[in-house]
Amino acid sequence: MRILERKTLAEFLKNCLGDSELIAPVEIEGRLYFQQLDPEQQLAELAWPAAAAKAVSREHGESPGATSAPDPLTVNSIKEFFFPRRQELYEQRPDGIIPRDAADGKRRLLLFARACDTRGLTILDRVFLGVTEDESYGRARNETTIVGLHCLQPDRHCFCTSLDGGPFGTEGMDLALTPLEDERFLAQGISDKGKALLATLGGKQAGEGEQEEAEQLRKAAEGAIRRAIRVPDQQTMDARFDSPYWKEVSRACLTCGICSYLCPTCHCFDIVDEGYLRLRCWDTCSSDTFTRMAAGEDHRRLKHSRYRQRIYHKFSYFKENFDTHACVGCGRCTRWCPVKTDIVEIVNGIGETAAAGRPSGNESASGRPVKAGAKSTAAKSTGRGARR
Amino acid sequence: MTPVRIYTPFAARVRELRVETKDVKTLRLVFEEEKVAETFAFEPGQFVELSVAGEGEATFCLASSPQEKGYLECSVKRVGLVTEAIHRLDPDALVGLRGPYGNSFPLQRMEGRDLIFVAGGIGLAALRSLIKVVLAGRGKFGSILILYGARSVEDLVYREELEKWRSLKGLKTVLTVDPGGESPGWKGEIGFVPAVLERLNPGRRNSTVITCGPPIMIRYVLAALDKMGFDPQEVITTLEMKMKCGLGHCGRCNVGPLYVCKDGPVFTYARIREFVEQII
Amino acid sequence: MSGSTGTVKKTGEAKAPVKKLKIVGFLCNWCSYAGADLAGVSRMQYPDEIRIIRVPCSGRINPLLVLKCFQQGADGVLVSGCHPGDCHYQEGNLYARRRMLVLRSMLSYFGIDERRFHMSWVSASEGKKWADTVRSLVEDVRAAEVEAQAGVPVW
Amino acid sequence: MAAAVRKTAADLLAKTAVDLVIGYGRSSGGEIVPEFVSRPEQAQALEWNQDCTYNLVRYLTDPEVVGDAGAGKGSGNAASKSATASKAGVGKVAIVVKGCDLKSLVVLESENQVQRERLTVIGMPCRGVTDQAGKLLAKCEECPPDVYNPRRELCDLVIGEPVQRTGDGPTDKSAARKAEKNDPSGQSSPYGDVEQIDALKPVERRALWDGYFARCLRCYACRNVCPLCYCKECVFDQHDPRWVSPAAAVASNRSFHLIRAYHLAGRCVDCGECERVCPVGIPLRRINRKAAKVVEESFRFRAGLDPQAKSPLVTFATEDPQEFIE
Repeated sequence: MRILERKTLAEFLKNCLGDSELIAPVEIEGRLYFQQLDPEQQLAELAWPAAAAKAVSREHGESPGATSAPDPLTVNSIKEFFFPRRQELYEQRPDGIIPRDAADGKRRLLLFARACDTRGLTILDRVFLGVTEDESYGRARNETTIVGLHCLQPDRHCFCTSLDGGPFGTEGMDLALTPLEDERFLAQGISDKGKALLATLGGKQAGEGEQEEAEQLRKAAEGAIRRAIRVPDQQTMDARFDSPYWKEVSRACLTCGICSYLCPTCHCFDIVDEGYLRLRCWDTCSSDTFTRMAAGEDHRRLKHSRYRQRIYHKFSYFKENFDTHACVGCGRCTRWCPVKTDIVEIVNGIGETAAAGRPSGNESASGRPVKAGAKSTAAKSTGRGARR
Repeated sequence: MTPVRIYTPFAARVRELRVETKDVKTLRLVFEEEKVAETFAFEPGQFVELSVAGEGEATFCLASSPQEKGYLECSVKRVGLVTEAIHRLDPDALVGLRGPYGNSFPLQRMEGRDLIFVAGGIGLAALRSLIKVVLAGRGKFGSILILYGARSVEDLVYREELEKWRSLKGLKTVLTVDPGGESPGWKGEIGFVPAVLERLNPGRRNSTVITCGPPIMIRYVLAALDKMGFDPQEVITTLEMKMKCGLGHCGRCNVGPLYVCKDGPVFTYARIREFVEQII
Repeated sequence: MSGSTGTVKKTGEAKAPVKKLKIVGFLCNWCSYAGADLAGVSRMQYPDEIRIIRVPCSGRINPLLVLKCFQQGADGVLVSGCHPGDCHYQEGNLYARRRMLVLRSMLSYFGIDERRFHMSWVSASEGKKWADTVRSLVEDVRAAEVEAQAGVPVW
Repeated sequence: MAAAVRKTAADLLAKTAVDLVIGYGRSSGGEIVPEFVSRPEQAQALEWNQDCTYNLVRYLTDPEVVGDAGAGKGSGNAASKSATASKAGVGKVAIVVKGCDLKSLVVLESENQVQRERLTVIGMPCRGVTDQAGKLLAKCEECPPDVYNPRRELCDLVIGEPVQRTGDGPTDKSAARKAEKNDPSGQSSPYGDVEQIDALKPVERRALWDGYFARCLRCYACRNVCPLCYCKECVFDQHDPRWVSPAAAVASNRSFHLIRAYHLAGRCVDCGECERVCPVGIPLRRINRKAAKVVEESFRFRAGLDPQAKSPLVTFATEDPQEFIE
């Protein structure tokens, strides 16, 4: 572990970047997005990364997310740089088939990914690098170096700690940075690639004090997470499959694709034609055309069956097939849901026997409004801005 | 650089477009590259993704026998965009073909057993490959019953072959059409496949049932077999579902922990029993 | 169709290779198509950079058809129908008028040069008007091409 | 107010005047969510406050929520597809609406998409709703009194007294009255945001919108949240022909947004839900409002005022402008 100061961080990043492309969070109209940067943005970013600045400028002691700053989490997850929204596969002309390249072969540096997002990649790995390897995904994985940034500002939708993750997780990162006081970062090599990179850096070795500081920050960040998902065991999941519960909880669902498209682990896609070009693009199981066959057969015609599919795929089928839930607790699906469909509440409510009404979630055993709700009501009375 | 290999199809040429019924055609396809033709191997029950330039890709089971070398056959019912395009193809047109995907019928386990094939409509296409292999190794299997039904006499596919099979010894072929679908001189049965199956009441001892057809037929056939006391382990079906990738990635054909494309399409009734409601 | 050279000569300018435009014209069967036919029969000269699609009525034109043309690489689109009052179906062209007005505004709003999208009334007897319409359309599209940002496709 | 909503809902359900009340509730995460109440005792879950942004009218055309209660008289397609859902047996529905939501209901009614007689419309005088930071939404800042106090003649019930908002002057009222008469003349332009963009050069407009469209994920939240996007088979879901590629890219996204706006031209009531839900911050109201501006200026029509009115793009006037036609 090493300590990087403002200057050494900038130099280090320049070193890492070399002739790679740079992907980093960018703020646009008050929201953060992961984007591939153009050369001009790159220079600015490398001099003193905006996201790093955001991470270190927080005021300790203030309740997380309680500023007017944009959500600390990017709107999009990093999955699109490995599993693009639109990917050209090949051209099929009436007189022949013209293959496309799987990747452009460029090295890429992905800066300041959160632990939830990088853990999401390890979940996608199980699908795309499993029995049949998706070469383009594999290439993108190999060609990308991921520098993670630990999260000091989980917000009210985060629940990563209840899914084997945490704001200070390192799964899926090559290198992890912890923002300390005074514009310093604790850098930790995670993968072999990351360790090798770190070795190229002079910087000073981290002392005990700094490690202790990081440890305190970790505790504070984890403590700031207010929500916890409690996934019922397979038996309960199986037993509740046909419950009227699913109609109840999916009633407000608009069957749009926000939850799937922003999710770091959702990976359903479609294969479509644009003229003679065949390509693959994101798709969502909530769409009413997802499973509809040409002759009209559709085994998930009603929206509750599609919503249930999303939940079961994440919390039952994926677990059965890959021994992990396909959810990292980033909270994007709830945060951006047009009608605030609450995945924690819904999953926690699966096992409840109460037949009707909204599930109470795990925060309280006795109906609602419950803890988080009560908290936000309290926050409201002192000023609505504080809710954020 | 590596091409996106897993999705890039092999080029194949249409050698024959046989009209089976008013909305079913059987394509005979030959790979353009000899190397591909030599290495492409499949088992009865597997499927391919067939694509037409500018129209799209769709899933079809291989209806020819792996023992017939040099070509592949798929039977295509005209129902949507891609199947329409296939029906419009010129003889000698170029199509894309990738695969084979999915599992296959457990041929070894069927050896020594009496086989009951129950098919409806275009569903016979999914069993044709297996039937051909079984007939080629006739000695290894017990008695064979083929029960095949369609909406009407005109909707029966593979009529020449059915005639041929009918003339074979130790093989019983029963054809049926839905009530109202018979034509003058129809000598077969009249009635829905599950009902005819119950009437025939084939022995369940040492029998394996292989069934494919429209979802509604499969559902009632499975129910009938349940009633007749067949062992769900010895009831095998092959499922159709919306598929895109064929690799267990795209999520469309996911039902329960299963992906029909990679864990299927061939399943024993025992395996899918708990999901039947969701599938068919 | 009687084609000319496809280039519009501008006096005094050095001759540069001019891109051949691809313009799609949707012409109603009863007036505009007949008008274009008349122009051809009368051997009127006009640019050959328009490809004509005959439709039953300008009221048949779904804005999606226009977008599809642009998506597929058309440099310009023309919708042409009967003069108000002359519609074979009484009022199809009057519906079209409203629709194309809104469509044109939206195209323009999204930064698609509105000179790329024209609408005209051409009757069966107006062979000359047809030729003039195509000429001015081609000129307009060419002017839009000049102002367009290099490397940015029409759609 | 919340208490009044609960009581009203409980009464309606107890009297079996309605089978379902669509209102606002709260999730265990503390968020305001749509709430569907079908028993009097559940009415306690209803909420009313400044976080109640959703336009619940959206649910009136969802057969899986309202059964066939929403299905319009003439809408054969809606009825056929809702066959399964209508088994739920929902008959009469009460719905909590703000004045701005009410306008979209007016359009649905004019397009025969709801059976008005099976609806109980509960109007809410509204002080404006806020975003997550507690800031009044832009649409609320522009909202005239005859909208934030829902028009009584269009509601079955109105909860509480009309609200007064600071800054309301007598001129606002007369302006609103004029608007109601479909006479936009004599007003300072209500479309300043659109005019800003109109004033740009084509290449600038192109760059502006393409910047936004590059981010569009084609999640279709804007379409799905729209109370007026009720088509059973949306043109963007059609496979044959495939008008617009579903793959997110600037060109196909531009087609999507153009057609979406076009299909809403003369129908959109500017409830702003599309813009609110867009995860990537596309200013969708500025697109819809452009179409509204064109319709208003060219055809003298504003959507959402008259349940008997015909949508301007399914009709015409002989004197319609045609300066753009050669």
